[in-house]
Amino acid sequence: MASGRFKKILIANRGEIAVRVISACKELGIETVAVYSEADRYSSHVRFADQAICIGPAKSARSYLDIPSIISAAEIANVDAIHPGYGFLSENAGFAEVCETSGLAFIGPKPDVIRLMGVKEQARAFMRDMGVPVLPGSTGVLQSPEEALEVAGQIGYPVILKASAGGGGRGMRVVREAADLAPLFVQAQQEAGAAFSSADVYLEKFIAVPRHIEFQVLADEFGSVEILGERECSIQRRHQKLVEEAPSPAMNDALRAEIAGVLQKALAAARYTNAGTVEFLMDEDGKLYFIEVNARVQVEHPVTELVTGIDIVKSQIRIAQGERLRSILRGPVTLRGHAIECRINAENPETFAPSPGRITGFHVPGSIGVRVDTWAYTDCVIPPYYDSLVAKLVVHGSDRAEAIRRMRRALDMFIIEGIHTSIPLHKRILDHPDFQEGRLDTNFISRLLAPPAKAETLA
Amino acid sequence: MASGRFKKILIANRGEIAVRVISACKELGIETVAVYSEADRYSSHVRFADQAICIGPAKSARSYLDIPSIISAAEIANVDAIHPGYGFLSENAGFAEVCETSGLAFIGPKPDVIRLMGVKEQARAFMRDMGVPVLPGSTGVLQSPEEALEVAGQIGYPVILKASAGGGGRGMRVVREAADLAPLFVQAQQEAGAAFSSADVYLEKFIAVPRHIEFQVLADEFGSVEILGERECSIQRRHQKLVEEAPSPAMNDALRAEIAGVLQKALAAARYTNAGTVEFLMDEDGKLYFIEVNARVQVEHPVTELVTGIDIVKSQIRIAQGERLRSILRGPVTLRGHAIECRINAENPETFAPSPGRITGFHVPGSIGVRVDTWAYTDCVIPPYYDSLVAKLVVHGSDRAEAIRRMRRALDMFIIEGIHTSIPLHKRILDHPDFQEGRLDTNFISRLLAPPAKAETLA
Amino acid sequence: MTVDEIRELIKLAMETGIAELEVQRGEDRVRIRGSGAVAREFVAAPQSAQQLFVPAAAAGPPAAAPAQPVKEKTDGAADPSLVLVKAPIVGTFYESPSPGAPPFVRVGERVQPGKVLCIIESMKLMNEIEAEVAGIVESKLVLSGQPVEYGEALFGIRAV
Amino acid sequence: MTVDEIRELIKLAMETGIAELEVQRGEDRVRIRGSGAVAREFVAAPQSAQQLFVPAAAAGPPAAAPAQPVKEKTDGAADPSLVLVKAPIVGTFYESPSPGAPPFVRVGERVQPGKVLCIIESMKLMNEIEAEVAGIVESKLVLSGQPVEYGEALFGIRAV
Repeated sequence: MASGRFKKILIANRGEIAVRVISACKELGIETVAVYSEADRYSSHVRFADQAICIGPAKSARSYLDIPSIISAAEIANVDAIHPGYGFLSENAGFAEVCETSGLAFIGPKPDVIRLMGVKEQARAFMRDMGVPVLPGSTGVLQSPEEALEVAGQIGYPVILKASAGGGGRGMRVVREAADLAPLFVQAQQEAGAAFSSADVYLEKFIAVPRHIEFQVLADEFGSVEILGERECSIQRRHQKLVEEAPSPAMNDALRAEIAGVLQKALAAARYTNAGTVEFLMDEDGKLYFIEVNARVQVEHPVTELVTGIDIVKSQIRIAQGERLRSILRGPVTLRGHAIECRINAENPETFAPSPGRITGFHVPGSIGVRVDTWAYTDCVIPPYYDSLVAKLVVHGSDRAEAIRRMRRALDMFIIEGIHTSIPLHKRILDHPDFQEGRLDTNFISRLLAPPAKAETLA
Repeated sequence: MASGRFKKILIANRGEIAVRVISACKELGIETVAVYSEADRYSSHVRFADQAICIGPAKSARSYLDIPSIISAAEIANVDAIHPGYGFLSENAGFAEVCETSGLAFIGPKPDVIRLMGVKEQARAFMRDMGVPVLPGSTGVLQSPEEALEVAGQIGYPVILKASAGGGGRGMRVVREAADLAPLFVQAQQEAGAAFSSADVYLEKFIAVPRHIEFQVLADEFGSVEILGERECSIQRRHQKLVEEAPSPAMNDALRAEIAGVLQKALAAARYTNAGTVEFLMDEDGKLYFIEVNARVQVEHPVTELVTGIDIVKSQIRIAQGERLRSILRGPVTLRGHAIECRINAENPETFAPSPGRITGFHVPGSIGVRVDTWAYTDCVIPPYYDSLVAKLVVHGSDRAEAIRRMRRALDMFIIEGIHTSIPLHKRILDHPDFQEGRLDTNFISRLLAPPAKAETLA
Repeated sequence: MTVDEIRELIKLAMETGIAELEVQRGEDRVRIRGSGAVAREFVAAPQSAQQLFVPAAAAGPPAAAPAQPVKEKTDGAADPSLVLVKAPIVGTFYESPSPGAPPFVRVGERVQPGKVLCIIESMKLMNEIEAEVAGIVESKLVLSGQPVEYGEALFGIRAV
Repeated sequence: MTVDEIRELIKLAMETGIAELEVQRGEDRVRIRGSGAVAREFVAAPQSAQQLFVPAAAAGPPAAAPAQPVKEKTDGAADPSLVLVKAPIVGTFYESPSPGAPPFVRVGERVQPGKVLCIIESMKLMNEIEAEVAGIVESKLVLSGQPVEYGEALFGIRAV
């Protein structure tokens, strides 16, 4: 079923990514069907789709995560394919399977590949076997605190415990010495169980000052795999990315080519198809270690689009239609200039408390080198039920210095009134000398937000 | 005075180009001063500039065209330079001179060059002497209908009469046979006299089905001239451009290189500096003929920025600061992909009547490959005193076909409520097979708007 | 959808005083809002969401928009005795157990709680929708075989 | 600009009942609007235009904006006997013919039409600004040596 031109696609998502997919479909001449919860009745994706179907109440579990409702909507709208966006059902192998058995193309990797990549320590083992550098760690799920102690002893502290099915920081614990391992192991298991309905955890070497670097992948259904360069996403708060850029200031052509070569081989062997991202940590010496594969399009895909000129979402759809990567890309992947993305969230820039509510004034920056991906508009209401992403502000410049200055002026010219947003925080990040000089690591935000050395105790 | 880093620039303009210049200044770390008429108190350029000074009432003659007010504002704000934008005083050699004598850098060519290019038949003679192809025509101003008859007889009909100081179609007349020449000559003189306070007219060969093709120029103050490729601007209504693109579908590498070479030599000889555009007509056989030089930044400069990656407005400022083109461009000019611009005007898409008023809903399209240059926002008021340009919608795609599809979806996703706009007309243009196949000429819009062959007479 | 059908829907919305009623049939859609002013939107498919950015009560004068919401004043008084049966799932609405069979209920019929009113087919499963109140079926709002979205009103039942 | 000066400007705007009054002094700016509600804006230079998109009467709650318009109710009654003398050109305001010389007029002084009130220097030219009505100078709104923009209020004259 995953071949032949699509006439109509259902987008099983909301917010900016739903608008992004609708944009891609419009450019391909494909009709679109939006699904929405009752809270999203006035969202842009409902307006811009050719057809829109309400699939449930505000709560995600009964709407955007409800597989029968979405499949039903696809059936009554008579679509050929479903694009899952990111989050929600995008990495749910079961959903991909139901699509297949319902005669619908799932725009993403095959269910077995999603499943392999979803179980992190399996993915890690696979990648290690294929010659991709991985962090020293346990060879599989840890059965007991005792086993964890033994493995940690071999690797050396600090180590980090991670949920096999995890993501977003839940089920993670850094262990700095052997005495802490057993209680933290139990905590990690409990948190993993609660968050992912699997208490499996594994363990690997902990890098204290890592960069987060990831490679964008496109793969067709005929075994061709292309690497579209890397992104640096080290600016994170509690594992939530705030700023991403491409290329990474820490990367060089030789290392990029080396990793691309290894990944092409490994992903071809995994029969990986469609888009995906391979995440790495870079240690203080500039060495890369595989962490995981995100088997879907990613929030930060625009920075790669800007430097490569390749439309990743349109590529996803065309791959799922059975087109060859060769005819989609029409030439070697080349990088031009530098791109930066800021995730503008509806949250207090100091306390990080979510700030849902009505946007009373909304004016996006424009002019040269500025791209905005958003579902918001003047008078829209940011509902409290979903993530806080209001807009992705992305800039492209001839080099990193120009991109930084461009982002800074775009932040100055981005007006959002009525709610709190992260714009003031983004200005602080952009103005920081470490950021400007490319000295990035995943602790950057903690340092930025750290209170002055001697915090006074309130009486 | 035209060297040394600028600390503060006054923008002697309004609307989207004022916002564009402010954006460039912000990226260069230069402070900005907006000037505004009483009608533009709530315009974006007033908001985004570091400082704003009201210089007069709504009428342009007493505000944006009032040299003493602007120079006074520059003096009280203590700026180093003035950017004139396009229109208004941008090609006023006298204004450029007053700037110089007031110790202010004028961001544009030198007064004598503006003056040379402003007198069209002088510019034409200069260019012909420098080897640039020009249309056969009179060698200077025509003194009488008799002289016009003689020249037209040598060239062959049809011919076109043009005002020496003209532009925008005023003072122009097409003459199809000798019998019509004398009365049309008088008409053209009268119209030229009324519009430009100079009744001088000249004559040249008339191309019935021309393309309008123009070359973007940057030149520094050390004799370096670079040609940033061409734009095709054949989609015009009454000499007002509606859609522009780069590169031209009618251009090839050999012709582009040939014209660039000739222009580099000619403009260096003219001691041309800063940005400018050299306009040509292309006849049915693909031959180019020089028409005129626009000695300023042009409305449609973004399409060139998108395909070359060069920031033309920042380049203007840096050239005026005395920087060398070599250090601004840092490498050869290369073209990537295809760009299209639609000028979104506040006008009825059928009658073309201006449609000033309050914009009650404003939502710009975003996502991949879309750039919007605008001063408008939700609840702003389009004043009736100035041109009707509300926004420039510009797209970039990997090729012309992708750019067309991208523009089409961006037009679909551009929401402007409360006033009439040209968006429906732009959709018709984009959907036309001739446009899609690149069969463009300056009569395209007349054909598109022509009533059905047999128009019925109303009773 | 005919004008009469729309008129009936408006009447229903006014009677019940609900905040909003949206009915989609194939490519047609009607949305009625009842907070102070009832706004009616009826636009063909490609423009189906055309007015969504504009709060109905404050809809601007969209220059060349193909359809403009019609506003009608109402007191918006609630009618607690009229109960709307809404679709609890997305799917296809069937008024009878099998093609050609008589419908589960007809307008004017008296129903008791638990009485099957219709079937919604979702993912090949037939889901029976039952009445939750005793009353008289006053309106049937969807044609058999038509798709329904979540929360779409199916029947109006006058509780007795 | 001090709070007292702003208070005086608000009083002036309220007395005259004009729709809007904007005064810029160096990098400070005050805008007062008098249609129903008088809104006061007072923001430092880099944010000087921060609130311009927001109609003053409907200003939202800008999350982290450094300054927020203060709204005060007024009846906005017109005062036809108070005449504002406004700058007809952009330039630098001088209250006296030369440095150290006494000012052309003082607050409280009675003036006749044609009386020179001040000079505005524009492009090295000294432009004398004359009174157009007979009356008493009630307020002088700009400090000598300060730049003024077009339409900026210079004096309030109570016509007699």
